[in-house]
Order: sequence, then structure tokens, then C-alpha cells
Amino acid sequence: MGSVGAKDVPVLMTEDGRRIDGRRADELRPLRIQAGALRQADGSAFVEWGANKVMAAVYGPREVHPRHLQENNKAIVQCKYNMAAFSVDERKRPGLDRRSQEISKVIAEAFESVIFVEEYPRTSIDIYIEVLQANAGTRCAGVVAASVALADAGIPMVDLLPAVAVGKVAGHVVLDLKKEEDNFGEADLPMALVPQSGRLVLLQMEGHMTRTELSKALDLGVGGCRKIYEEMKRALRERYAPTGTASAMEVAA
Amino acid sequence: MGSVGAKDVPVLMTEDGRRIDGRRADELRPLRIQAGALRQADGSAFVEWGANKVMAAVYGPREVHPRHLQENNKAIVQCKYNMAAFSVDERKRPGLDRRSQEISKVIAEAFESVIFVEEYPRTSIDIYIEVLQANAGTRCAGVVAASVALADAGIPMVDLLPAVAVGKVAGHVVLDLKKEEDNFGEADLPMALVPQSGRLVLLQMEGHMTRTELSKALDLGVGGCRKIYEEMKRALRERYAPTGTASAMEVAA
Amino acid sequence: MGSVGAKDVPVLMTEDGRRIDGRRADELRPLRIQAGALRQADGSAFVEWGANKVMAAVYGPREVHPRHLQENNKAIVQCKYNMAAFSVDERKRPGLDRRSQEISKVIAEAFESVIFVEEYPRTSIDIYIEVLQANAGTRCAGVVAASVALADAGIPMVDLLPAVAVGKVAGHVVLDLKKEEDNFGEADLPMALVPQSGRLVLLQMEGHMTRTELSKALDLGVGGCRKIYEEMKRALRERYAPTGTASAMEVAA
Amino acid sequence: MSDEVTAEIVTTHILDLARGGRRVDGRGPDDYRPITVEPGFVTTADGSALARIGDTAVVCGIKLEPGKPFPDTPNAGVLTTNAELVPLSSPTFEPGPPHPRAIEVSRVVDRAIRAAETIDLTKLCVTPAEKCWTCFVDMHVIDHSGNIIDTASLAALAALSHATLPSKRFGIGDADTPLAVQHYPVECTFTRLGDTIVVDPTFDEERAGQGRLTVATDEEGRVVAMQKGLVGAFSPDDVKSVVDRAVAHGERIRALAREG
Amino acid sequence: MSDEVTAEIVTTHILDLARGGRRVDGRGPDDYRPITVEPGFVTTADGSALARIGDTAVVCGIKLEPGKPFPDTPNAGVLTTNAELVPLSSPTFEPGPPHPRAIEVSRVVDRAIRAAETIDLTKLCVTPAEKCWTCFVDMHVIDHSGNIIDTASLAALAALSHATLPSKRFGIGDADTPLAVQHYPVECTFTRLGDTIVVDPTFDEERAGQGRLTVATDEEGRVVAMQKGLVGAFSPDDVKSVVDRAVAHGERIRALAREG
Amino acid sequence: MSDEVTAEIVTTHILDLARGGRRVDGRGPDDYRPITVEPGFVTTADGSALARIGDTAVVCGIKLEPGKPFPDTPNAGVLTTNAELVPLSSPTFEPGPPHPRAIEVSRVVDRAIRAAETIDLTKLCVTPAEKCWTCFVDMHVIDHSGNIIDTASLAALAALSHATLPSKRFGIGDADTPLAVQHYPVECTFTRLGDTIVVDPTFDEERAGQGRLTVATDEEGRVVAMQKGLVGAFSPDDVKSVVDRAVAHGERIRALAREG
Repeated sequence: MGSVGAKDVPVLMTEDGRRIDGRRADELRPLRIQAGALRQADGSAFVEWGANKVMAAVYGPREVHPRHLQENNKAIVQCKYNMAAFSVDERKRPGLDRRSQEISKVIAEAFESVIFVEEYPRTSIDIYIEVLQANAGTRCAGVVAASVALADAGIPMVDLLPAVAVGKVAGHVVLDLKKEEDNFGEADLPMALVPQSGRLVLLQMEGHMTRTELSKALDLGVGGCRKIYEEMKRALRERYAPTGTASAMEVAA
Repeated sequence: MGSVGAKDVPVLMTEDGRRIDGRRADELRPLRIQAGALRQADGSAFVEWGANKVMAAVYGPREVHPRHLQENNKAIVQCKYNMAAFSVDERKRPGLDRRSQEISKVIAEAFESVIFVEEYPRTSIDIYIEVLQANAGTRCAGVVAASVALADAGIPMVDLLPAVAVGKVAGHVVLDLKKEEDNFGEADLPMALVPQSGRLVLLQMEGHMTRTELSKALDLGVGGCRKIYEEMKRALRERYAPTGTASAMEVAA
Repeated sequence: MGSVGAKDVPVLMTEDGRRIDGRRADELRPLRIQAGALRQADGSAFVEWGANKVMAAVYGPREVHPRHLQENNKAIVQCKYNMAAFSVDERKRPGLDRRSQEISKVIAEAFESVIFVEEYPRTSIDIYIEVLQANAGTRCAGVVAASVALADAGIPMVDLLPAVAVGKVAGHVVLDLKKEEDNFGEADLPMALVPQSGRLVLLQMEGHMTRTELSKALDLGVGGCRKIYEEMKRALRERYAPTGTASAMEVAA
Repeated sequence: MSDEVTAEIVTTHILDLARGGRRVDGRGPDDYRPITVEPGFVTTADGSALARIGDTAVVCGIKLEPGKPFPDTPNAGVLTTNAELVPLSSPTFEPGPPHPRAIEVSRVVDRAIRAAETIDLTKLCVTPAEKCWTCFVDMHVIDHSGNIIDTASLAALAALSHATLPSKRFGIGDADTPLAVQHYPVECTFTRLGDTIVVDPTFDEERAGQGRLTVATDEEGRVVAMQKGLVGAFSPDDVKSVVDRAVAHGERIRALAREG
Repeated sequence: MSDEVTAEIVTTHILDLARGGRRVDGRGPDDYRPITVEPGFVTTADGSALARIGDTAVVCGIKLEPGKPFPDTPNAGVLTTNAELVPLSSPTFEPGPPHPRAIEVSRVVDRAIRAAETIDLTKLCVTPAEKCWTCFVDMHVIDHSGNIIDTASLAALAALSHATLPSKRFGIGDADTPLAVQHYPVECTFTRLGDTIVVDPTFDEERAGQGRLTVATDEEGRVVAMQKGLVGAFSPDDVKSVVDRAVAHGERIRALAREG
Repeated sequence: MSDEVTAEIVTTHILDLARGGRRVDGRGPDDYRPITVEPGFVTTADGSALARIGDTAVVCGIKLEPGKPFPDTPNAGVLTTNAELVPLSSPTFEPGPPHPRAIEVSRVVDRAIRAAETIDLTKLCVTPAEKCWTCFVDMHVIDHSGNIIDTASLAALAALSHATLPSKRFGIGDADTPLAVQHYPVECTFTRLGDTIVVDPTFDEERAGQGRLTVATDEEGRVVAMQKGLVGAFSPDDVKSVVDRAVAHGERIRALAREG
């Protein structure tokens, strides 16, 4: 969101509707998903999305630590979203800050909304998301990566969880903000969709939008999620039935 | 206690024996006790005492957390005294500081001295004291509030625990210090009395007093506690047999 | 090791092979070991070595805290090496820093290499080392003290663990560095020896040494350890068969 | 075990009632519990309020102290928001470092205050890049009977609306002036109970619910912050209708915060 | 279990003896265990002492370093007191952050030092509001056989009495001068065993006791600090008589601290 | 239980093979797994690399920021090394404060970088005693299949070798210049399996092993750091032969770090 008193706002939208990196309002950044990127984890995925690099791993269902969190009738879903010290311009001190803890909470709740947790009572399903390089939209990239990692780990879910942030930039509602748009834009609205039901399990927003803009933003985000959903499925298919083609691909509007 | 190198000491005692707020040496500040001030707690009380506002809640007897603190032959009594960030002039950083931890310890020990802990083996009785507005004497206000909260929770005790600080100000032994008296006075002596036995279960002191002054201070404090005791009983009676009269009242010497 | 940009390097080795305190290259500092220095511990020892003063205590085999660290087929060995705030020139903030945690880890692993841990399944053997006054070589002094404390506690071990640091100072390989030698020298190599097998269970090194120097350093250290071993046995004999002679003694090359 | 069984019975009852548009305490799906605001509750603070929504109570205190601007906003003061979910307020809270629950509350309240530009932070700059006011918004939850976010947010807004810059105390000016509040964001929280979405959930309704959704709107009817929490899902249409309801409630609650 | 049974047997035995005015180690109710003080025990400190009362041992080290005065006392140095109850000293102490037990010890010692005006803090001011000496009093409990407070307090007083301002090291003056100690507070701790109140309780007596009471007095016989701790109670008359006994013991112990 | 049994079977198998000089993955005792280095992996860092040894992967990012020299080294910049063993990388790591395992890795890597004088810290001084560059070396272990130390150390060396001083960003100079690396320490880690000492142990070999020994050597064949870890022992002759092997491996690995 626009920093108070900040200067040097770049041109975020040209007169012919091009964004700072040349994209149209409804265009995603290039997205590349690799399922099964790690050896130790039960499931994993690596996502490169624009200039984001995000790794996710899943462990479980496994014993609950600490024990007193165990639930008798379902698995608990724990998430730890973490940013590497070098993932942002100004070095981030290692350790969980308040932002990371909030994001971890809403992501865990989003996944608990789609995982069949009652099938694994007294266990924990642990999701770890490491942001190695950040350029706006890391929590959505993390959800996409974690979702593929959960599928890679064979955890039964209602559906995969595509996610994307919509925003408002120079008065326009646009899809998939990059860093400059996030810093100098007027609103940021990350969401995660259950494609099967059309419902949102993650939704946050900061900035200001009229009701009309918000309505438009929701529709734009749902559309974006559906494109990302196709890429997620493609990554999983490649993992289990590799075709010899490159796994990198670009998603255009 | 008198801060080293501090200046601008106000007149703390006039020639005709009046204190900075007009009280006599043996006079208490106005005291208002409301039993049952909270909905969630098993027992609670709100105390306004001079310019102090202190809330206390009691939970228990309940399961012990963490488990390894559990005792087989009695309940443990845990206390957490905490000051809100905005309760003092200079904002206090949230979290337990050393002062709060010491006060929590002596208060827990004071209450364990009067609660029939052997009746509830393997449980915990948890006392929480939140200081919302502070003006000297908050630990005594906390003991008074917690004691009423324990009674409100139905925890069996030998007796209620009235508490008050005595001090030395401009050479005089006085009852119930307010902030300026605490800051610029020569001694502070908080105590909590078991009225039934006439014994003290909380007693601390800092400053300097001769043996004669100390003796006088103890007697003055015991007298103050007995007045406060009446107010505590009145608050509990009102809670359980409301008469329609206001619960606020002022205690004079 | 030589601090970057530091000045005022003292003369560390004279032309006739004398060190800053007059010792020869293969000479130890005075060493005094007192077994059984504490009352509460199951075993203890106090070591004065040059200007180091180090106390060690052993508790166990006892119940494991926290419980989940317990192992079914052996005792765990835990070590906490700690420096008192006043043990060094510039006051050290209380609490475990990273250096202390690393040292604690390698010492615990060294002792687990010689204790018959399989004889005490599901227990913990806890070693505490407190550095009260530091002058280079505290981890070795700590190992010597802890080893005597373990013997004092009656814990069965393959052998005692003498330890000493070798270093490189003004181009010479020397035994048992003192503070100035450690600060301005070129290498520091602490080690702990199992005399019975001639093997090293603790070995660290920082600085730079040629392979020839390193080889010489290892031999010098092993020789030093064998001298220290004699003092350790003497301290234990005195503890259990006091002869009336003073327990202080000086070890010369 | 007993607790779990009780909770399950209560949940079933709540969901049964909700099918008929009813609630345990007799409210309709779009009714708030009684709301009260007591500004100036804490005199040691530079601004304060005790807000109650039903049995949920939050005390907010504002402290204004001299500080240093952040390097990237040299012309602005600093706003710091913190919520304490002290164990006094609920049997479900334990002592210890801030739980993610408490962090979420403070961040959601912070987000609305910040996005709505509630206070003009540039007015809190004293000397660019050197000295500014730091505005601490500390929220102390003292009784938790559900819907902490709205109660804390209301307490914060009321406390800010009645706060004073203690310029004299810190030698920064000759007179103490009111803290200038320029926008009034109000947070409204909803929970899904089956097909019904109810406003202002109680503790039991939050536990029974299938997702929580908070929408903050300002006095111009704009959305300034949202937060979906807990397990559950909302359709885009759910969200749109919740926004409309939040705007309507916001107007009434906003007046309470401003007037006290 | 075995531990609990042993403790109960020991407690019963202690209380039985106390009825006849006797103690397990043969002392009378008003006898201290042997006391020794070794000043200068740690040469890396600016002042230090090893104090022993019976089998309880505490090393105290003083460090004096340049610092900044607190804003509200611009003409005074800073005093910081800390007690470490390291797990080396007792099977009942565990590693981890400071336990309330340790905090109580350091605060009770600090209170006596501060209230007695043991050191004249204004003499530790170098440049008002800018530079002062910070005096760190670090107490390291190394053997805990009961009555830590008195032993730690004695170690601290002896260390302070023999401390030197390291002015040269920090370029603050030409010569190192002794830290000026102007008062000598001594803490004496008592425990109630039934109707008997004994001084200098051992570890087992503290556990058997019904309340602990510490009284600090200065060389003029004034009370400067008190602390009642643990479970139990004292009547005002108990307190008065304990104070008289503390004054008497204080005189003897004070001499040990000053001379070493 | 099941885990313990599996571990014991694997350990027995590894030790059996080792008696014949063989390893589970077919390597000889002195063979490394495949090594790859990808410099510039993270563009938000001032230098970075992804290093892989077999299935073990570490990302290292270098950040260079203005700071203040330490008082005792006024003419030098500051080097800070940190390793994060995040729970993503292994089922045996748990969230929480840095485990001694992680601290050991970062300290062993730090020791080699520092002792080898990898970077000339005096060149990172901007204004003596006032301003310098702080060089943060952050290592993020993302997949732990054994031998973290060598992988992390390699990632760090490669990241440093390809790092740039961001002088323009911080207004410290007109142009960004490469960070000057003057020495290239390489760490090689060995584990004893009975009488055989193997290089580059896998996770299972580390667990089966009787002691771990790391030797860091520079491009002149000098030893700059060593660390014996885990339970087990090495004779002085073992150490000497391991050093020779480390020098030989170091040469090849050094080239990978420099060229990427």
C-alpha cells in the first residue's frame, strides 16, 4: 500500500492500459511450478512466479509436536511461512515476525478448510513455506506451492488451492501485483479459491476500494485462480507422468 | 522511594498534618470494589482505589498447565500480575518484566497460605491480575481484587486477604501511599493480612525506617487492612444479595 | 586468533624461546584440581589453571527433562557450558550465547564418547560447567573439571578426559595458550584425549597451520594431555584417600 | 472430553437454530449485541476507551511519545498497534508470548486504521528524518465472549478519536492539541452458520461457525480492509453481500466511537 | 515419589526438633552456620567476593562500565543487580530463562543495596544526562544448601566494598579509585518452624518452614528492606522480634563483609 | 520404535559394507556425491548461490549493509554468519529457536571464512570507528540428506565469490564493485565407519558413524579450521590422513565455488 510520505511514485499504468512490466490488467506474471522439488519432505514443490522463488514442503500425517495440541477426532494442520533473510531488499532478521505468524495462521486455516482432516485423527500435517526471493504475492505463491506439495505427499483434499492477489493500481483493478504495484498501489487483495466449489478459503484485503471495485476484484481474482489451477494440475501430471517436455511454462492472459 | 538525583520534591505533608491530597496520616484513599466484574472467569473483581484501576480473574481449580508442575497432594496456586502498557505515565513495554514476576510470586505465595489447597490435588488455581491504571499500591489493590475474585469463584479459603501499603513520607508514617508519596517518600511497606489470625502473608519493604517507625507502620497497616476487609465483605454481599444501592463507596478514616 | 585491524601486538616469543609469561613452548600453566568442590552436586570439581577458574558439577543418572529427549536404550548426556558475566574483561550478558552453545554441544559429544551410556537407559547425565574467571582455554579446563566431576559422581567411563589447547604463536607451535597468545596468535587447537586408546574425542581448530605444524601440534597436545591426566588422577586419589598434603600443585614441563 | 462433548452439543444446537434464521440469544442474523463505549476510561493514557459488545470487553489506551521516523518515511510519525489477549479474559488463553490469535487481532485492527488513513501520520512528524511522534495503540482484551476484532477495533477508534498530543509534557509545543483523526474505519465481523451468515458472532458461534469474515469500511462506504479467518469458505457473492451489511452497521457503530 | 516421601520424613523430623528449640545440625534457633568471605576471588572483575554460609556459596563480581544515565536521574549512575541460580548449584534448578526464584533473590538484594544508599550513585555520574558509570552486580550461586538471599547479599556487599573504578581503562580519569561505599546493609533471613522462628535456614528447613522472612538493616540499625516469601504467615509481633534479631546479626556479618 | 528399528538395520548394513570399503550408494570411501553450484540464484541478495552435494541443498545469500565497526576493530568491517536449518529440509528439524546443530554449522563455516581471511575486512571499513560494511552470510538449508557443513560452506564461498558491494544503493560510492575475495577455504567432512573413514557422509552414514571430522583448507594447502563432532573418536594419525584427503578434495571443490 502507498507508504505515507513516500516519493518518486513510478508510472504504474500507461494510457494504453499497460502496467509497469508491460502486462495488461488481467495478465499473470510468468509462473513455473515444479512438483517434488525436495528429497527429504513427504511432498514438496518449488514455485517461480515473476521474481518470486518459493519452496514448500509437507510432512505428515505424523505425530503431533507438542503433544498437547493433538486432537482426538482430526488431524491438525500447522503451517510455517518464513522469509529467508536475503529474500528481500533490506535484510530481514531471521525468525518469525508478526507478519509471518499471521500469514501462517490464515494459510493453515485455508488448508484445513480443504483437507480431509477427520481421516487422520491424532496426527499433524505440517506445511512449511520458505520464501527465497520475494517480489509481492509471496503468500499466494506459498499457497500454490504448498497445495502442490500436499498433493505430492498424497494428502487427500477436496481440491487444489490456486491463489493470487488482485490489487488496485492508479485507479485500475489489476491481477497479480508485482513489487512496485504493491508498494505504490491503492489496494492489495490476496485470495485462494476452491475451484470445485467456487468458494474462497483465504481472503485478505488492505487499501481502499469502492464496492464496485471490490466486486470486480473478486471476479478478476477468481478468473486468475482458474488459470493457475491449470498450471498446478499440469505440474502434478508432469511429476507423475513426465513427458520429456520442459516443466517451465508461461501463463498468458 | 526517593529517586537519586531527582528534583522538585513536592510538599508531602503540611504543618497541620495534611497529605498532598488532603488526607490524614491514617486515611485510606476512596475504594470501590465490584465482585463478579467479568463474564468468562470463574470468579472476578474490579477494584478502583484512588487512581488505581485493577481487574482480577480466577480460573480453577482446573487442569495444570504445564503438566509437570502438577502436585499429587495439593492444588498449585499460580498468579500472573501484569500491567497494561498504558497504565503508567511512560508506556510500559508489554510482557512480564522482573518486577511483575516478583510480585506475582509473592502474591501466589500469600494466597497459597490461605487457600485450602489440599482439597484440590492435581489441579491449578490461576489468579490473573491486570493493572489498567496505576497510581501506587497496585500490588495491594491486586491482592484485594484477587481475594474477592477467589471468593466469587467459590474457592475455600481461611479468610479474605485485605492488603494495603504503609509508608514514610516527610518523616511521618502514613497509610496507603499515592504516587507522589511513593516517588518522593522515604519508605514503602506493602502488606496483606489474614484478619482471622492477625498474621501477615505478604510483607515487603523498601526504604528506611527505625525500629520504632516500623512498629508503628505495622500497626497502622493492620488497622487499614481491617477497614478494607469490611469493604471486601460488603462487595461480596452485594454481589450475592444485591440491594439496589450503588456499589461505589468511600472509605474514610 | 589475530583480530583484524588490531594493533599493539605484544612480543609473544623471545629469541631464546620464552613465551610472554616465561614458559617454554611445551610447558603448561600451573594447574590445580579439586575434586568434590560442591555439596549439592552428585559429583563436582574446581579447576584453577593459569588464570582460569572453572567449576563443574554433574547430576545423574536422573530423570530426563524435557521428557521427549529420553532414549530407550541409553542415557543421554547433556552439557551446559556457561560463562559468568564477570569472568571476562568486558562484562558478558548473562544467558547462553552461540559460542557457549557450540562448546556445550562438542563437550557433550566428547563425554558421550567415553561414558557407558547404555548402562543407564532412559536417564540423563547432566554436566554443568561454570567459568568464573577466564583466560583462554576455558573449554579445556571445563572438560578437565567435568571429567573429574563425572568420576566423583561415580559415572562409569572408559577413561578420564584430559584436555588442552595447542596453538601457533609468532610462528611457533606451543602448548596451552594464555589470553594474549590466544588473542594475537595464529592458531588455536583445543583437544581432549582418551589416554587409554590414544584417540581424540574433542578436536577443534581455527587459524592457519601447515600440515607439518598441525602434525606437530597434535603430538604436542597429546603429550600435554598425558601430563594433565596424571594431575586428574592425583586429584581423585586425594579426594578419596586424603594424605594431608596440599591439593594445589604446579605442573612443569 | 466432557468439554469436547459440550462443545459439540452447543455447536449442533447453534447450527439447528441457524437453519431457521435464529440464534441462541434471540438475535436475528443481522443483529449486533448491545454496544457501549466509554471514552477516557484510563487517565494515565493520552487517549482511551472501554468498548463492550455484549459480554466482550476491550480497553484501549493510546500513548504518544517522541520517537524517530522510519528511514523510508522521514516525514511521517509512527503507528504501532498491539493487542494483548491476556489469560484473565478467557479460559482458552494461556500466559506466554503473543499467540498468533493475538497477532491476527492486532494486525487486522492495524490494517484498517492504516489503510483508512485514520490519523494523518505526516502531522505526527516533528523534524523530518529526526523526530516524530510514535502513536502506540494498545488493546487489552479483558473479557472474551466472542468477536474480539470488532470490539478491539471499536475501542481503538474511540480511543484515537478522544486522544490528545501531550506536547507540553515532552517540550514539543506550548499546548496540548487533540490528535487529528481524519477517517473512521469500522470493522464488522461475520460467521457462516450453514447457509446463514450472522454478524457479531458469540464465542460459541465462532467455534460452531464455518469461517469468519471481517470487513472494515470507512465513512464513505469504501472497503479498507478484509480478513477471512478460521476454517471455512465464502463465495464471492457471500463476500459482496457481507460488504453491504458491513457498510450499514459501520454507520451506526462509527457514531458510537466518535461520540462515546 | 521416593523424593516426596523423603522430604516429608525430613520435614517431620525438623518440626519435631524445633518444638524443643533444636535443629538437625545442632544449632540453636538464633545461630548462623559458619560464615566466610573471600574478597577478590575473581580478578577479571572490578570487585568480587566468594561468600559462604555453611555449604551455600555465592560468587559476586562487580563490573563498572561507561553508560548513559536514565532520563529521570541525569545526575546519577546506574546500578544493575542480577542473580543467576545456575543448575550447577542445585538439583532443583533447571536451565532456561531466569526463574522467579532467581528474580526474587536479585530484587531483594538490589532493594537493600539501593534503599541503604550503599553506593552514592551521584558519584558515578561523569557528565550529567550523558555519561555515567553503570555498576553491574552479578551474583552467581554455585552451591545451594539454603538461605541464598543472605549469602548473595553478603557476597555483593563484600564485592562492592572491595571494588575499584577502572577509570584508566576507559579513559575517564588518570587513576583508578576505590568505589565509595557509604552504607553497609546486611540481610538476615528467618524461617518459621511451628512456633519457633530460626535464623539462616538450611535447604531442608526452608522446605519444612511455614514462611520465610528477610530483614535488611544498615549500620545504624535502621530497617532498609524486608521480604516475606514462601507459604506461611508472620504476626506483627513476630516481625518486630525478627527485626531485633536481624539488627544484632547484622553487626557481626557487616564486619565480615567490610574486612573480608 | 519402528523408526529406531529401521535406523538400526540401516546402520548395521552401512557398517557391514564399510568393512569391505563399500557404501550404500556405490561410492568408494573417498568419493563425493555429485556437486553442483548455481551462483546468482537469488537476485534480491548482493551475492548468492545454490549449492548441492548429492541430495543436500543449501541456498546462501549475501547482504551488504552499512553498519558500525566493533570498538576493538575500528578499521574493519563486520562479518556475520548464520545458518538456518529450517524444518522444511528434514523431518528431524523442528520449528523454534536455533538448535545447537544449526549454531554449530554456522560457527564452523564462519570459522573457516574468518581464519582463511576470505574477505579482507579492512576493505569493508568506510570511516574508521564510525561506518563500515556489514557482510551478512545467511545460509538456508533446504534439503538435508547429510553433510550440511560442506554444502553450506560451499554455498557461502560461491556466494561471496560472486558478491557485489551495493555502494550506489547506500550512497557510499559511485559504482558497485565486486566484493574482493582473497582466499578460498573449502571444508571437507569425514565420518568414521568402523576402521574406514569416508568422505561426504550421507544422512544415514552420519547416524551410523562413530564421529564426524571436518577440515577446512585454503588454496595454499594450509589448514584453517577443524571440527570434530558427534559421538566417536579419531587418533592423531586419523586426523593427519584426513587432512591430506581434505587438501586434495579442496582443490577440486574450490574451482567449483569460484567458477560456479
